[in-house]
Amino acid sequence: MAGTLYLFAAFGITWLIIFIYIFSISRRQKTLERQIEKISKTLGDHS
Amino acid sequence: MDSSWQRQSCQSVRQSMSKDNYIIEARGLVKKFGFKTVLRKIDLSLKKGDFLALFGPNGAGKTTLIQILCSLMLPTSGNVWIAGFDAGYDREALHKVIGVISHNTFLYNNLSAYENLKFYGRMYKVKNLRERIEEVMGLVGLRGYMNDHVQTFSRGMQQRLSVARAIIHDPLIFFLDEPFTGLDQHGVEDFKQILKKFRDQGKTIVMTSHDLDRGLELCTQAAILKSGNLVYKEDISKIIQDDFKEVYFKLTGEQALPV
Amino acid sequence: MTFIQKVWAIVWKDITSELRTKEILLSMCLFSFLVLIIFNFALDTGLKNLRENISGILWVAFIFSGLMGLGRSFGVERDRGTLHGLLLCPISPWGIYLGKMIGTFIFMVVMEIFTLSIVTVLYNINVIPFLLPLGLIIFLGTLGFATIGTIFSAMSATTKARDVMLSILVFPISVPMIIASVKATGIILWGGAIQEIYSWLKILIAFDLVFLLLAYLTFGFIIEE
Amino acid sequence: MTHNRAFLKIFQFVTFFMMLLALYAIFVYAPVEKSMGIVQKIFYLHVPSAFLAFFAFFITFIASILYLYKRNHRWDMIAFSSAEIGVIFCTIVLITGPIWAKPIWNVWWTWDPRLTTTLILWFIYVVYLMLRRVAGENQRSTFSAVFGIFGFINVPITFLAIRLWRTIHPLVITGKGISISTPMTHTLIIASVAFFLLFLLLLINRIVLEKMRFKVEEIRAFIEDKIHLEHEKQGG
Repeated sequence: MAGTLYLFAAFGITWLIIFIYIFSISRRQKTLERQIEKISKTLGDHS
Repeated sequence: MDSSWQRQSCQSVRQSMSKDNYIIEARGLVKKFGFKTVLRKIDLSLKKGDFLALFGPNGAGKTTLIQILCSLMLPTSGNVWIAGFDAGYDREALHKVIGVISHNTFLYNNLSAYENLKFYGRMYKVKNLRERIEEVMGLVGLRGYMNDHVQTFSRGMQQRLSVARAIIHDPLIFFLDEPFTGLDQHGVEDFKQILKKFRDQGKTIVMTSHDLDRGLELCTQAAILKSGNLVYKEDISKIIQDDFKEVYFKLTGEQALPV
Repeated sequence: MTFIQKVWAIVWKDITSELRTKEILLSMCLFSFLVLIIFNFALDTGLKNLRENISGILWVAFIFSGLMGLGRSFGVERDRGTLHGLLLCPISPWGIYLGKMIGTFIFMVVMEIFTLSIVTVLYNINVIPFLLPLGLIIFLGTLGFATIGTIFSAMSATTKARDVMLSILVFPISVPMIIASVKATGIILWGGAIQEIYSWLKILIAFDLVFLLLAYLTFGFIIEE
Repeated sequence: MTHNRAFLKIFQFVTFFMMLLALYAIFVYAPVEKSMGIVQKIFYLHVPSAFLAFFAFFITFIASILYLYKRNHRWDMIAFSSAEIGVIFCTIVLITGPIWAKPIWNVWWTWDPRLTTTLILWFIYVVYLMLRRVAGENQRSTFSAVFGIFGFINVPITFLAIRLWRTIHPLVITGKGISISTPMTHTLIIASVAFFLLFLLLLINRIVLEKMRFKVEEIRAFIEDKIHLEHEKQGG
């Protein structure tokens, strides 16, 4: 059934976009957290 | 001094000066470019007739400070009053009483000397513009070059024309940002003469320079800016030239150049 | 009065400077000429479908050449270091904006008159009977384009990739102005009465007024650092 | 901080639950529409996304005005985050739209006012995001705020212009009216609420991320500054 294919495509693409976006946000968040950890470590070493 | 707006602005100057005697006053100036701090809590006050020479190594924030003082740039925090006008709000009135000369001449290359001055004179609403232009052209010694295009001028001539541009509205206060850049020995001597004239007329002047000798020769006060801090400010009468150099090199960590 | 004199001083300065070199005017006119020639081949405009396409071709030529003039408007001031000199003058940001905008507008109108005369010759269209309504459309359309273009010219003058940025900033915002101008010009060149384009003129006027007001409110923010 | 974290966790859970509920409603509860068939169910994705994209750009618009007025970088962060999420939802609208149109109208795209305006809206905010990349650090916030205001004000004028343009040409394709039944309305409401919660969750996370980035940059600049000053003191 062609209709189901279109429906599946629409939902699939929508969820794909949202998940990629969520993934990119969480990845950027992790990178920042790592940076903060690194900075506090360096500061701890100095004092 | 004969035009009406100037009398007006002089009056408002006097009014504001009755409260305090400072013609230039800056309090707690902080400037950040993005996350980079360029100026850190700078306080500066000058009385009428003062000539402040501002020294400092490259990147100390001299140009930024000058640009904030003449309200080309907004400080991140802090306030500036010039002749009683708040630089954050009264920009138009403030611009009428200041003249700015920098290594950049602000001149239009395709226009003649006369046309350049005519444009700036119109912007400042100068009365009797033609006579005034002839007068200032005479003052800077360019009387014969009225109709020559700026692009045919030498660097020294352009700088002199830039002086003519800056004095066309007879400002009370001058801001000079590295005015000696690109001038030959002859040009420097001429420019010094003009500066002396300003000083003797009682104009207030703030000048940045990294040339200690030339700066100290003219100024009444000297200050040193380092990494956005005003680390030294003293009256010229208390400064001995050689000592100042030592202080400067010690404060900034720069090496003295072999003479 | 003082304000108008100062704005005029800026316009006078730009025009005098431009008449010396004619850099901007010449390149704008040449470019629009080229657009006309290229579209002639690209669309193969025989006499049959000529009138349908000509208004579109005309406005593409206007807008692309206008973009060249816009790029120079603040770009030149910034490159030659005269922008600070202009900002130091005792005039409100709105005055500087108006001065630069009127200058661009005048250059564009000169280019448009040139383009129209070329079109008359090359595409064999007599514009003389439509001159009044056509003039009105071109006035309003060009005003709108110069209005938003001057703002974005000041913006893009300080960014990286200046020319590319200018066009991608200007085009999405100028869509309603382009649609209205092209359609109204088409109707007029088809011999339509002026009543038929009232709704288009309304859109053009609304566009001009709204963006002039926005420029008045926001230009001060753009030139401060 | 831990309090906020707990709140976010609960919020995340509620959103997830609502999303599942929406999926159930869309595929099980809502009946299949008669004239369009099963494809009509794209409607439950498409409409809430369109609404949220528009809402996101409206937030950008308001935050841009507030930024210019108050000069507080928080408003700039909100405007930026909202614009980015708006572009995401607008992209979803522009992709699901044609997928819906193809089987029903037999074309991927028509230049109808709503479609065209949405496309231009998408362009404007993609340019907004690009402007933030190329503008100098000192002017990024003001430039993007001004562009955010211009872009949003432009939308109604664009819509009017395109509608007028379309009505002059005969419409080749006319959309058939959808007969909506009550379960469909319920489904649309549930889907809208679920999407709205998702939108809020994304927005909050994006703003938190932007705040973190700001903090890190600030701390880094502070440390670099300290090192620089220390170095100078030793040298002098």
